[in-house]
Amino acid sequence: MTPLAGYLLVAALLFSIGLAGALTRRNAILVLIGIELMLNAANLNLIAFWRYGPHPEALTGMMFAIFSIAVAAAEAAVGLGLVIQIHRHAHTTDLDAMNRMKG
Amino acid sequence: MSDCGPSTIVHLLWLIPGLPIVASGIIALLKQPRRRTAATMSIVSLSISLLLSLAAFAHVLSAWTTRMAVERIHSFDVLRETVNFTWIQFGTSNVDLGCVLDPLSAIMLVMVSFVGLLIFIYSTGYMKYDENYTRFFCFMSLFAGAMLGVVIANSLLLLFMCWELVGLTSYLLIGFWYQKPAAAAAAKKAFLTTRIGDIFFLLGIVWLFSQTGTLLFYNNGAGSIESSSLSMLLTQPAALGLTAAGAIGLLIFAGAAGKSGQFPLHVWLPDAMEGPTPVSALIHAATMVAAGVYLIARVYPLMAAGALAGGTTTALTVVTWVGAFTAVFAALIAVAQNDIKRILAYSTVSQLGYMMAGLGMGGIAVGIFHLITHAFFKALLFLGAGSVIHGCNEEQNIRRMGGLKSDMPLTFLTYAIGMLALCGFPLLFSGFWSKDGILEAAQHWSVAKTPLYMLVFGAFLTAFYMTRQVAYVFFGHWRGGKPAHESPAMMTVPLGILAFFAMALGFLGTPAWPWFRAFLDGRAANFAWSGFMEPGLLTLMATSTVVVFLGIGFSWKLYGDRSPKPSAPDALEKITPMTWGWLSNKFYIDEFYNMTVIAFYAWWARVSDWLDRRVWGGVVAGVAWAFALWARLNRFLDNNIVDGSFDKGCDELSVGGGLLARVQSGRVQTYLRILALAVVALVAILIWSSRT
Amino acid sequence: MSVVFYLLAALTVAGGLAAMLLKNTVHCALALTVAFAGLALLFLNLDAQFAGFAQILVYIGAVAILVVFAILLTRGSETPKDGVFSRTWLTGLAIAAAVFAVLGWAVIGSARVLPHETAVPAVTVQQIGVALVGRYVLPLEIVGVLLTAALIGAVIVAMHEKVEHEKEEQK
Amino acid sequence: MIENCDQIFVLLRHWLVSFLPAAWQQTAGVLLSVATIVCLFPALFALTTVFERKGLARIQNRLGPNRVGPFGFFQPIADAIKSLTKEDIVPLSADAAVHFLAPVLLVITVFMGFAVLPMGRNMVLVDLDAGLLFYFAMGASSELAVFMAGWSSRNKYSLLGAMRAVAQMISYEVPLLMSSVVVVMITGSLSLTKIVEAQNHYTWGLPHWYIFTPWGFAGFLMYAIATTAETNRSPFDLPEGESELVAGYHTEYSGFKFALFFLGEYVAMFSISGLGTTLFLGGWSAPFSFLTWVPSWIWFFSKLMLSIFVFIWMRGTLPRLRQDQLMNFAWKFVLPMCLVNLLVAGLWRFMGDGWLRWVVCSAILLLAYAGMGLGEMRKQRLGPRSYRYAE
Repeated sequence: MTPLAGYLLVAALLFSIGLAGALTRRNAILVLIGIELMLNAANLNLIAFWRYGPHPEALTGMMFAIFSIAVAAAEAAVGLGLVIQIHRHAHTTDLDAMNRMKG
Repeated sequence: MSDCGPSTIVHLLWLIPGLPIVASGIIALLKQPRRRTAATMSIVSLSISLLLSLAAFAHVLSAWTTRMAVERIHSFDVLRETVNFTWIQFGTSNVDLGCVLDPLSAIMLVMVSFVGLLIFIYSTGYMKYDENYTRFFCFMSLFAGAMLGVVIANSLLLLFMCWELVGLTSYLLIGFWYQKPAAAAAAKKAFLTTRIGDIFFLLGIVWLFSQTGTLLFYNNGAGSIESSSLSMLLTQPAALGLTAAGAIGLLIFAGAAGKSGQFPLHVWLPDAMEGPTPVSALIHAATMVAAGVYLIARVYPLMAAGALAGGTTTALTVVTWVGAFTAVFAALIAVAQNDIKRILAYSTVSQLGYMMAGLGMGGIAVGIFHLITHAFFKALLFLGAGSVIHGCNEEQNIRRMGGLKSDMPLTFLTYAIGMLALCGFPLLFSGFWSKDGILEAAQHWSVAKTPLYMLVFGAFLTAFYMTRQVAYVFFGHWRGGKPAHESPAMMTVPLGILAFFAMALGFLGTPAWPWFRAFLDGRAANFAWSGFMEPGLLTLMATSTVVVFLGIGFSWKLYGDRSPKPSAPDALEKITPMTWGWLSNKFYIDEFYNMTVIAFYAWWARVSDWLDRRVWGGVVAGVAWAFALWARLNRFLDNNIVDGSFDKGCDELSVGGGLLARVQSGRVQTYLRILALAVVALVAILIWSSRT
Repeated sequence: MSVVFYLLAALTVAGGLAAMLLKNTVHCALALTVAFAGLALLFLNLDAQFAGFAQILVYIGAVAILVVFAILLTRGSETPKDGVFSRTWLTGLAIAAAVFAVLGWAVIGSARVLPHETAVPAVTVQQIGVALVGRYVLPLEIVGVLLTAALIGAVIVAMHEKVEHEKEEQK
Repeated sequence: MIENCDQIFVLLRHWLVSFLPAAWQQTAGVLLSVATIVCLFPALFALTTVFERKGLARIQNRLGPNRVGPFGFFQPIADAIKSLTKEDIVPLSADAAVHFLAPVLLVITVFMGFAVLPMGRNMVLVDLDAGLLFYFAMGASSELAVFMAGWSSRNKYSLLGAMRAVAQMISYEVPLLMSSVVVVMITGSLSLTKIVEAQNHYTWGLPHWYIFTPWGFAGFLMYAIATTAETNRSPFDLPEGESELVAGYHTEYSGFKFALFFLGEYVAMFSISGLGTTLFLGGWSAPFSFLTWVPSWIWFFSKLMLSIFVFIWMRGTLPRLRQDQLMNFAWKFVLPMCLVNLLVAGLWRFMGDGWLRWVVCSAILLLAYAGMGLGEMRKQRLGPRSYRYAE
């Protein structure tokens, strides 16, 4: 098994874990955490491909990862802000409880 | 000069028109009540221009004397200096503008700025009680600047720009008292009439540019009216056996005719007298109307190119005939007018005719000399008339004046001088010498002798109507309302100065000492009594003297010192009512135009109006109606067919939406699940397809 | 495939699992930081110094803290009575498993064509900076705008209360 | 000779390592340096505590520790013994694991920072290409430790303290980075050794330290403010404002863990002052060209102690801010100033040499400072505080 395959597998595993969390947890914040995990898995893939790709000096994968980190930060900020707002509004962060599309 | 590069004064030349224009701009920005500032500014700027012009004149003069005395070069071109620059550049060809300084422009500069200055000073007195004082001075300085621009222009295009600017200011100033409908109408008339000429002028310019590729007059041999391009132009034939040069010349002449009121475009000039008197003096006597003459002098090489036997060309012949005819024609009309300014206006027209004829027959020098002298004495006469009007509190009809020689002696004196100069009273007055120059030229003209006789007759008429006017105005006894009074020094002093020049200037151009002509032609001027000894000259002088005396005497016999009732018919009318009718109605030219040109336009306007209302209006209405109908139809369809089906469709949709809504549970995780499943499917498909 | 890699991988996966499985939300958040740290170390192991440190700075220094704050502000730390997992957790798990299966299949399937050990790319931070303000300057600008927008948006969304904890997205 | 005593530690390490088999030498070298750091700074910490207590006492017009040893110089030893022997109490409801991990994590992250600090010529543990980034990464992760401490000990005061601390640290981390980015912009490198090298030149015997440039000076001021807040030192010591919440996030800690926190805070102070020294005060370079013979590490540590003294001095002088004042100060004054400073640094970079850039940059900075300062004053946000002494 080549190192790249190893990294890819780890990434896939992380991704699935994140997805599982996002699918199964009640708490909205934890869903967000799951999504963060998925993002990180993607980053790992990018970096791995950059490292073992044909043109590491082109820095494409690296740049992609850096940008995705920045975007993830923004995403977390807004997402959690929304969660807090929802909590203030509905007094719960339980996703099963939040299924009303209005109000 | 031109070969050793232009000197400083030429580089400063642009200041001469520049200053007054700037002044007018500033005045335009002033508040209305800033009367004193406005006047001072325009006068100061113009006097600076005058100084500069004098400097330029002196420069040319010294150059001339050195050339003549030392190097003995006899050529017109060596005295010319030009400064050119590129204005626009498109592709390879570019339009140049520039200034030229040569004896012609130098003299014109001095004349224009000097007369202009005097008239400015005069108008500070004349316009004292006008509420639009500042506006007046704004326009005046703008005019002065534009006129000077015309003079120094070395490019037909620049000249045309200033030309139009001059036209504009003339329009503005004729209509200065726009409250008076007459003034407004006159302004319109002037503008439109001159515009007719200007269109031809523009055509000429375009043609010239298309032929020669440049609009500069002089450009060290590459100019449009210098030998190279002239010879090129001569090879180009145009219609009616004219060369391109001649044709362009004639087109330009049409413009000149428009500006300086040559028949048949003279009609605007008399009406232009609706403007304030200083305006009439400056624009419609001394400078602007002379611009046409100046223009012809400027492009003289174009007109004279390819001279036939006897040193004349078709173009010049046309100029001559038009000039001569105008001279007599206008003089005739002037005989039967009663408005003091109108008489002067018609006399101006006729004098311009003289100048044109002079140009046509005798060359630049003759025409321009008369132009200069005329500028002075006609300005003098107008200012005198202004002072008279001022004195008789805005009375303009000479039949209601009389006996003013005692009431306003200064005005009388100066006016008399002007009148004598205009009549060409022998020896003492400038008019005599300049007019004799023209007559002499006519005498030696090879084509025909008729112009000579016409001009002599014109001289007789001139003497006649001027005497009539003076007799009416200054002799006899006062027939008006309130008694007249002398004008303030602000007005009389310029009169005096002008009067002096009206006499003195003549001695620059006596046959014995033809300084002026020599200066313009760039020849040496040397004094010799033998100048009079040329064949036929003395007889000619004698004839014209006799003619003048005849005119004066005849007129005096008719009008002298007997002051008829204003209502009573004119003395001449008693003799020949028929002729009088024709003359007093200006040969019905205006009526003629009314019946032909204007009538046609009115008719055409009515026709297009009718088209507009009936035809196009109908069409539009029809289209609108059709659309309205279509709209009704649509509404019907909407209400009954579309809406119906739409409602049914909506029901369907709402049912389907109800079904879909089940999926939209609002559970984020459900969505996420579906998403994930989709991913799985997608990836699976991808791998599956990529196998083998 | 060095030992280091296996250790780090184990750490990361463990962190991730913990983050998804633990009952106490704050513990989850802390486990998440462990996973993040593991990832950062993996990056370093991949010779991606810059990315690794950026990962630590942003995720541990900011996102984790943010999550923790959010948890405290939503009183999410006390465990709800009816379990932390949603009613349909089984399906979710199944789907996640399916996804992993597919991905794993893809990786394994293409394992033999994947490149083997390659030379360590000599990439200095200098080059990264040059690339950032050179070839990638437009994305950089856009990310800047995005972050500003996110900052303002977060502040506005969670107004009325102490808003300091949204502001940390500056980094 | 001079060379030797400058490089003495480096040589020493070489000499010691040379006894080992070649395979282990590098590892051993690293371990050795780590050990040195780990021993050195606690010692420094011990010293500093005495100095601080004495200095504060001097400022507050009292004697301070004077019982243990000569002038109470052995006080820290006594304290150490006490805290080691003291019983380690963990509250029942506390989250034991996290409660234990917090101080450890704090100390680890704090010590990590020293890895990239050049303490003298060739005296840097790992010369990372992205050294500064690494340092800030570590600094950022120390916040987590603080939170863990506060949260795990199930105590209102601790939690509030932790919240305050984290919020404050995060808010001031932004200006901290911004003010350091200026240096990176000018030097064109994230490596701290390179930054020091860039400052290690002299004209007319004066050094090219960044603090002697307009942007450098402004940056240093901002940096100083930010660090004071980062390390929760007075006047930004709200998180452990004993008058408001007993001792902030380590209220529930006792014995050795408490000592660790205490140590952690002080060491963080050292390291961040060290960073400031490196960034703005020319690291280990001598203040005058004729003093270059003095060993570089002496310069580094003397600058370090100098800044520590300033910290102590401020603590003794300035009153504590209010929370809102703190935040407003961070977001409405320090951050904008830092941004302006960024702009100025760019100008400086591209205006080329010559006196002009000095004038322009200083003018811009002064204007910005005056404008913002007065504006804030008028809004009564950071106005000078007035006191009414108790009659």
